[in-house]
Amino acid sequence: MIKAPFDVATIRSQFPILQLPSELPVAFLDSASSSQKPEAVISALADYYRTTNANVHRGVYQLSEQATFEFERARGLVALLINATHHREVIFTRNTTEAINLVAHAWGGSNLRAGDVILLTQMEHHSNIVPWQLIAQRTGAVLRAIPIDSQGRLVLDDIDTLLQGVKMLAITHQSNVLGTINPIAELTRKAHAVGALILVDGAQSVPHMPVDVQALDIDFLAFSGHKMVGPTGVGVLWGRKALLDAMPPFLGGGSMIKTVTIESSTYADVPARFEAGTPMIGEAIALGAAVTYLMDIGMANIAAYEHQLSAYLIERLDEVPEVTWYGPPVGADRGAMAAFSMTGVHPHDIAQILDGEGVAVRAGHHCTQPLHVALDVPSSVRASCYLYTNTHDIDRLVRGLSKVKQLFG
Amino acid sequence: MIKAPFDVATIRSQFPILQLPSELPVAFLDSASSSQKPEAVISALADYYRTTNANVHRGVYQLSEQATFEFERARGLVALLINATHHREVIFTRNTTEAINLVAHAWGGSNLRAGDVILLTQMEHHSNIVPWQLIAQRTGAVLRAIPIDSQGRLVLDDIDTLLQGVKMLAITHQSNVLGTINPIAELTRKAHAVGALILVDGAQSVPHMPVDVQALDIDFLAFSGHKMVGPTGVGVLWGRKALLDAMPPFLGGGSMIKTVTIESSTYADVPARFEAGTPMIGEAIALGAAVTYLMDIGMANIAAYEHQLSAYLIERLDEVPEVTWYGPPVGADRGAMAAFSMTGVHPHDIAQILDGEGVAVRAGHHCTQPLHVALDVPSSVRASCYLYTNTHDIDRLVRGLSKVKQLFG
Amino acid sequence: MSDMYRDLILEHHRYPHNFGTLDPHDVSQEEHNPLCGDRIRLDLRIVDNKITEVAFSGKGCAVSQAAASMLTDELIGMDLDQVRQYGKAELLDLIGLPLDKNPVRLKCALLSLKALKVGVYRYLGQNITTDELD
Amino acid sequence: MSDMYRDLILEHHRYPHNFGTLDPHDVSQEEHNPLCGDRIRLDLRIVDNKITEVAFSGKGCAVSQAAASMLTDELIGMDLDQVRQYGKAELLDLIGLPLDKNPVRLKCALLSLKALKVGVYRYLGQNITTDELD
Ligand SMILES: Cc1ncc(COP(=O)(O)O)c(C=O)c1O
Ligand SMILES: Cc1ncc(COP(=O)(O)O)c(C=O)c1O
Repeated sequence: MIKAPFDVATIRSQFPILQLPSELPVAFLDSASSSQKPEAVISALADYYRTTNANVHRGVYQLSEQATFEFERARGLVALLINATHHREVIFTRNTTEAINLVAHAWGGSNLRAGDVILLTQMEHHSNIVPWQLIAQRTGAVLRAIPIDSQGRLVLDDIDTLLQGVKMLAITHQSNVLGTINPIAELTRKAHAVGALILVDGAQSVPHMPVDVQALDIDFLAFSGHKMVGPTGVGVLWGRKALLDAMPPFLGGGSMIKTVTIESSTYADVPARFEAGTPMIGEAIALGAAVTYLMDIGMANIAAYEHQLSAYLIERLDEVPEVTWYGPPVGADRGAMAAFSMTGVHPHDIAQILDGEGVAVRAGHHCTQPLHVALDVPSSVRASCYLYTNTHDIDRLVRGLSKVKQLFG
Repeated sequence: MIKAPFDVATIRSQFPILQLPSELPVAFLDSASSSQKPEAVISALADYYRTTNANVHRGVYQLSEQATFEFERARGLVALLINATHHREVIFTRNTTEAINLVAHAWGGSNLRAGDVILLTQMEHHSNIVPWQLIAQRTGAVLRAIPIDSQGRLVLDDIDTLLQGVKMLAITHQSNVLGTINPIAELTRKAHAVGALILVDGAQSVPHMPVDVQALDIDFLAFSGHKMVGPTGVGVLWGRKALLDAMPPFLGGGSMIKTVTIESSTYADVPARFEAGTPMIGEAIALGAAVTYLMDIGMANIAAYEHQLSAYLIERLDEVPEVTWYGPPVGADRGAMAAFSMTGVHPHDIAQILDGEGVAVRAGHHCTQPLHVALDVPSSVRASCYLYTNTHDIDRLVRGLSKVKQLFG
Repeated sequence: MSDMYRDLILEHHRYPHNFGTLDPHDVSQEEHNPLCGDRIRLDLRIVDNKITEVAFSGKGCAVSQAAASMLTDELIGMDLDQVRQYGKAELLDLIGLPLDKNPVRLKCALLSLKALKVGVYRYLGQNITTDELD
Repeated sequence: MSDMYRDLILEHHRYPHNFGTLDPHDVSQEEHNPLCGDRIRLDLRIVDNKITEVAFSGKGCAVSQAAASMLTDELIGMDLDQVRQYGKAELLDLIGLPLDKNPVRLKCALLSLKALKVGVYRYLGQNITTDELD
């Protein structure tokens, strides 16, 4: 049994969807795609609309003041979570994807020249590939990727060669398929040594472990609220103030301007410059509640618990001989998820049979087609855990896999 | 007294924020900025997170199926509301602002050439000006604006000259300051006659009146959920299918692709092509609930009721001699809002004193600096109504203005 | 829900009907679902606007392969007008799966139909609208 | 809340202290709030690093104008080191308004402080960080 640094039963009781009366309660193992939400977050969202709702930054009346205060308070909470030096470095976006597009467009559009290199890795999510392709098409920059080895770790032997001509290293902190946690601090040093910036895709790290932008010394960090017990529709771009200050706007519209004539405009300071139009006010406030929820439990405690889950998951999967799982062996650089294949059965069929048993996993390429090319399978099944996952969920997964064997045996 | 085609008291009872126990209940007259939300919408949002939450379009398990079904159902409801020929013409964005940026970037980036003209009006919101400036800078296109007359109507005498060289007419359906409702059908005919497209900023029309994209024969329509009793964080771009089909992507990332290699990608069909990353699932579903709520009451009934409110508002403001209001006289082409100035008192002071009386209005330039230049005032106070506004709210406004006179008299 | 796999689907998955390729053929159309890597190639021989022979090959999940197998049984003797009438509703009836709310699996089930439609429209020199396959 | 307007603010709004311009001056700095069009111009005469004379002009809401009026009273005799110490907290104390949660009105109240700081730093040939004014 796992000895948790916190009480998983209590945590589960705080997530309404895990409490739904049902003959077949869900063993939710798709948190890497989108997490479930605790009542504290759902109530913060609903309460906002019931008691405080008003547009922000513009009204002088009390509801608007209160909404603005809570919205900016959420920004401060996010800054605290990732140890940003200043709350103004936190920009609210829709999700990780938009955050990366913002940097690709606003920073890339004004800094990339023909022949400049953007360095990615073979394990990137499409959201950290396609935005760079789009800006590369416009600027003539080229893309290059750090390869992975058979254990799903980055091959860094040739990193000095790979870094030649690089202006931006855009890399995931934790792979959403392999679970690999990449050595960001080390790569940051190497990138900075050649004058490159580093953008970290924190979609899978910020929800699961302490991430300190100052300790890592990175330049940009992108993540999504919906993967960290927050609502959909809100994500974060964090960037160094000096870099953000120097960037031209991305989207144009209300709130991001100082002055406007029909012909031309001047732009507001950050973060307003990058938050055009009415923001996702309720969602940002609820993300603030999510951050409070996670910090109350403690990111280090969550990471420690998930580390145990990670070991348990691999141990149990190893009992099923037909299963091949991907990524590094259990250890400090592996998160609590596993993508796998099963001899003779297609991932979609596995996922569907598991669904029949109440076990929710994902099947597909998980938005990582280049990685699946490297793994040499068109798709895989992925089971992913979070702070509310318990060993029983994993046991049900393994029992479900027996059912798969039985049907397809 | 106003004879409503529906029961305003009942409608008010459905909005929790209007029911808050308070010594000084709020007379909320800032709906043009962001509307209040009925319980049906708030519950739809909270229930989604309590019972159905999962990422869409990818999972084969039941929660994900259900979430996908409800998300796509919301798209269908939006299509129904604006009479789109096909639900695939509805793209979910964060807000009106992002919707306009999407067109400016994706359509403009591939269709505008140096010297091409984008025609705006002097009454546009910054969100329908700045995106066009940004793409004009990139393409060499130029901006031009249709002027307004002293009653806040467009001056169309020289429209044929103004339309020369125009590739896009981007125009608000209803001014968010003057209340003016522009003759869209007529302008569409003229724009199409010279081969220009028309984008309509429906942020202030779709919430308040029937808007039929086929009857208007327009090309693009943008609007925001939060102004139409829906949540923040979700808006809509509607576009003609053939135009959308021909547009390159805007943001890159998950869900908008068919195939990805490190070097290049192929893109999904619309609407997916324009919905990169995890969408605002809960917010779109709640927008679906908002659309259902509005359609159950009937957009024509709402417009008829607001038309009466509009007349009452102007009639009551006319009783205050120090007040100068802007925009056309009461009539079919004026919505239920009024921006005004008061001799000798600054708009901020007016709004703040009104706030002390529980009356919520906005003071400022309302994201329309070019319009305020035309009006020759740096800022104004705006009172705006919605279906839950009653005459008592307007009476309290007028009583508050007496207080202003008394303090600053 | 794992009842979905009972009987017919698993049977056709294990022992597909009309598996293979036709050479020569009048239609040979391959379709691909990038989400999961499923592939179906459908070959037809057509005489006087009637399908006289049919074969499919491919790999993928049980649903896509079994649906293809069942569809090929239906096709023999069908004329091309009938093919144009034959749609999603008919195929779902045929395979008997409740996939209305499951867009991901629906794509699997319809892959062979897509190969059929695209192939036949191409043979007829006509354009197909994507909506016909939704 | 409309108590906010009682007494001092309305008094200073009606009868501003030190209203006008200085010519010659050692510092003349104009600041502008685009949201509402408020403008404040602040003129200073400085002798031996001490403010000896001050005047403001401008137009805008009662809060911005009254705050400027009150601030000018404070400034006479202040040395430039004291000016650098003088911040948002001091000004809010001075005008006695509860504006912590009201960023829009806060900007109004701080407009004259911004003119003061920007003007004096410029006079000293130093850079100001925007954060100092938040
Ligand atoms: C006419 C008009 N256009 C555009 C907008 C921008 O809407 P949003 O801030 O939701 O993007 C607004 C509202 O602020 C508006 O009134
Ligand atoms: C590593 C990684 N990057 C980016 C994303 C994209 O996140 P979103 O869809 O919230 O933009 C995801 C999740 O889907 C992810 O796992």
